[in-house]
Amino acid sequence: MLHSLAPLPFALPLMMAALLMGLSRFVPRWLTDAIALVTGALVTVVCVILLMGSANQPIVYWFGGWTPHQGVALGVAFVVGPLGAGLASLAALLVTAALLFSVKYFEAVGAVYHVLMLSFLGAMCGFSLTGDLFDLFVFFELMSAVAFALTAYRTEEKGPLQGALNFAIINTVGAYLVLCGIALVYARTGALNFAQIGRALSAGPSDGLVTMAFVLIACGFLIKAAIVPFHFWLADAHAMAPTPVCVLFSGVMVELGVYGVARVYWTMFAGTFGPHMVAIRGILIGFGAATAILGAIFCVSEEHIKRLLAFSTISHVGVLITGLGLLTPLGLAGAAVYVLGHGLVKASLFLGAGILLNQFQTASETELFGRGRHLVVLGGMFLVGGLALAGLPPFGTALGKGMIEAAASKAGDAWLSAVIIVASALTGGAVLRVAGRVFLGLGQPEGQPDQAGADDEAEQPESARQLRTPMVMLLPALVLLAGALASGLVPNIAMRTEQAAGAFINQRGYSQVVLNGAARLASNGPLIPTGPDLSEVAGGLGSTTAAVLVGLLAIYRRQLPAAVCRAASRHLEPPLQRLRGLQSGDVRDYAAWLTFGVATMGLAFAFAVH
Amino acid sequence: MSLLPWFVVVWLFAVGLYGIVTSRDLIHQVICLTVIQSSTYVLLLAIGYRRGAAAPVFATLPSSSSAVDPVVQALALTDIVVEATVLALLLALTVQAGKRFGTIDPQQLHALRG
Amino acid sequence: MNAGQRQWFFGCSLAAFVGLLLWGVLGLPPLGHYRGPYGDAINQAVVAQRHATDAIAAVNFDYRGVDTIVEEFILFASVAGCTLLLRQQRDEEAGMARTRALEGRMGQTSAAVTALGLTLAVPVALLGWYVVTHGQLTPGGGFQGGTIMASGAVFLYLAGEYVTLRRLNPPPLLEVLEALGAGGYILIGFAGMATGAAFLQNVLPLGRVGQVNSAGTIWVISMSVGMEVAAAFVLLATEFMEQALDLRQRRRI
Amino acid sequence: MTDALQAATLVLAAAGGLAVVITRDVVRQALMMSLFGLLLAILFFAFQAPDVALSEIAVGTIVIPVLLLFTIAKVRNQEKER
Repeated sequence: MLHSLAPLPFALPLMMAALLMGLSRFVPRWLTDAIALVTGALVTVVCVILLMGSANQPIVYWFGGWTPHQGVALGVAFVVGPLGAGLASLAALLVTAALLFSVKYFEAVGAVYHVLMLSFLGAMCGFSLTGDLFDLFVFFELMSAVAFALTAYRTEEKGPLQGALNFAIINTVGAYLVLCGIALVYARTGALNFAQIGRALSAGPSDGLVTMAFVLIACGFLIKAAIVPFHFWLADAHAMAPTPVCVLFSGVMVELGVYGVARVYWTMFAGTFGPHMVAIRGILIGFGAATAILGAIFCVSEEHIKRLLAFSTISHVGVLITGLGLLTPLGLAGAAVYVLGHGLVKASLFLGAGILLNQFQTASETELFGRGRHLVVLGGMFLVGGLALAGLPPFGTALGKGMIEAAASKAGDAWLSAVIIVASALTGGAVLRVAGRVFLGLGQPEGQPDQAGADDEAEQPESARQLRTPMVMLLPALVLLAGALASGLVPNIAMRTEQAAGAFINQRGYSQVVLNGAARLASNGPLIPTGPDLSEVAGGLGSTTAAVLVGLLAIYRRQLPAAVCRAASRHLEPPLQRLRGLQSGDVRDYAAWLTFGVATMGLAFAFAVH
Repeated sequence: MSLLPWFVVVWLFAVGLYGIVTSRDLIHQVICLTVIQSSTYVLLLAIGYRRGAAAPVFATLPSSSSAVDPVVQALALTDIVVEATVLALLLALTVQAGKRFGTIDPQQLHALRG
Repeated sequence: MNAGQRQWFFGCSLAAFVGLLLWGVLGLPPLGHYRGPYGDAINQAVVAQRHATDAIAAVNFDYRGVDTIVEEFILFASVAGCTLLLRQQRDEEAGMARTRALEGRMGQTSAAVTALGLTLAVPVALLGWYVVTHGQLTPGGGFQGGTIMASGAVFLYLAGEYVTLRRLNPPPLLEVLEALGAGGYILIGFAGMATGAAFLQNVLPLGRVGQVNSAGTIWVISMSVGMEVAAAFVLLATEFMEQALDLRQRRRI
Repeated sequence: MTDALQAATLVLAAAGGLAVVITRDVVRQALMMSLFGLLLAILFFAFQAPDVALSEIAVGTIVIPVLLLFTIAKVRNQEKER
């Protein structure tokens, strides 16, 4: 019974998308909303059931009944494990929340919007659950195609169009990189099933072909995950996409890119790369740390709230990559918990930004100064969201971060804790600054709006203004924030995730289960449930305090002694301007950076393997 | 000869990338993307090719005789659909950009900066 | 970056990138030495297991049918996306301008082009139909045939019959057909589950090898894909055609 | 024979790709694109892939050029208006 639920997370939303498209001219808006919402909720339930059901043993589902014959897979399999099912659940939950938010947010939205959202959901679920390399690629492409269209939803404006074009061109090149990598893997192994490929590759050397295959596939996914130097498209697209869509981009799509790398690495390449693990760890951690720090700097120097949140996502992806890059079960588990906590917090903050945009027709912090004083609930939400982003225990973000830091210090990379604390303090502080200035009116209003702002035309409203914030807009945001709190309080979540991560990185066990139908995927041994770790709590409180300080400093920066101000602007402004200048909006620059990034990653791997 | 297809693949990918980076016209840029994609077709089909073997269509071929790999061909087929659709989306974006910006020169699109 | 800086930066990166790609592809076996096992396993099994003689159709619509579902939905979502992107424009310039534009367009088409378009359209559409229905036997199938059928419609458009066709208001019908094609594929998948088998497992009699309606679900799926692809491409052509037309009108005024 | 055909079409495809990229006038580029598509289709036949060749003919030489020409018509006229 549980087994036959496996195809539903992708098939159900896609079928409903087709249904809504066929009925689009005959069905009123409320019914379209209702059908889409019910579908989203159903998929969430199915994914959660799959998550529970696959806790001890992955569910292997062969489409068309084509079970492997003598170790050769003829068909396509879904391999549902706790991490994949968890991501699919998060995606489904966020889609449902975004759809609920959209009920009142878009006034004249056709069924096409719902069709695209449901297709997006199907693609994300399929991407998380599939056990086949080419299937992973087609789900990736579906996700991209839908995302391009959704980004340019407001076609009457320039910004979204350019954002969508940059997004589409860069990510399409990324997809071709992935496809080339897949072709190389296929040429070597004659297989497309992860498990079968993993077996075949483990038996051979890690030569140029294998190395480049991994580099190409990983770079394609990392472009989606927007790590430095592939990150340029993200800020353009996120700031310009409609808010409910941003929720999905930041909350789960970008994280799926990281998941793709993890899945590809551990099911296929971990065996052959085993002897070079130390060097590969260094590369991944390096890219992760650079992304975490640069993203945080961009984030705190931004005043357009949606762009600020977008840059904060880049920084947090950096943290995820470091967690993954430690290549240990604990690090991976920390990243998984962090995805959950961060996705929920970030989604709720984006919805909050959408409410602000809806109320005041602007997302500029300067223009919004002090105007949110009467929005008590929303203000509280931003405040709590900022603290959660900074890693306040017991939010899921704090737990995930604590686990990554623990894994880092176990692996002898304790300096990573500093990187993570800086990233959380800056990104959390930026949100706290927004909360303080917009909702509390702290500090001084700034005379002229930021000239570096992107718009040469006034930002157009995404939706007609509501006089009072409707409950259907506020409720999803609050529920998601509560979910972020709850995610840190699930009993034994740390231990269970670590167990799941142990199974996730067990390549040989994975192949056994998929190809030979072995009963159980053993993890690396029994784990002892641990209570809340005091040092983790202390670390979380520390980074939260740092974030509050950053926020206060940013709010009252004008009140600092004049000499300090001048010195700061003399030493900080020029490099910051230069960094921000790289974000030129010209897709040709981004393509050059993409080439540079792939070349750098490739050279790094070439040296690592030899 | 035996290495020629691989060189052609790399060449097409590089040439397409060069076109994208130096382009002064979005439509030109989009066409360069399809050149990159064509390199993936060549790669896939060359990988599945077996010297002297026939197409995997067994209507005219006794099924025991050797045929080239059908899987890469199925993948290439899927790839072609993906190409056409992504291209359509990009062109729709280009049409719209032409309306809003009055130009489709990437150098003169100035909605996002800083 | 200015153009010069970008070219230097890109040039160096590209050199490294090309070097790395060559390092990768030189690990490939020489051309013509495909080693299997996936393709060979399919080639050996396909006629016996699926009664289909075109192994590619069998891979696309059965062994790796899920890929093709997703591929159909990439097409489906792109058409929806194009409708979304090009929609507002049409609302802005709706009404008189369009009607006049269409009349203007009709005047521009020469009789020779009309005749050529009309003579091409019908045979091309029939050829498309043939290719769809024989996908499991000979090269072809829902995707190729659907595209060919759609090109028949494009010939009609180019022949200047767009005005006549526009009065029939094809998009709603096309959208329903497209949705039926895409949704139908998933329904066939669920049909497998309804009989207690796996998603997309064959539930129909396989028929005799070499017959038109053989190969069970492959044949049905090929038809549904053909319908979706044809409708989707005609919709796309319609969207872009309308964009191009609105402007010709303005130039004439 | 097959070898020679394959080698010839591969070389032509490499040249065709370059030609498509360096043609800066988009109308001519769209026509080059369609020729390039035809060339690829022949290449696919030479690699024993009639199914793929058929798609490439339908998509690369009909659908894509038609969409491209419609887009070019639209954009060109727009620029003229300004």
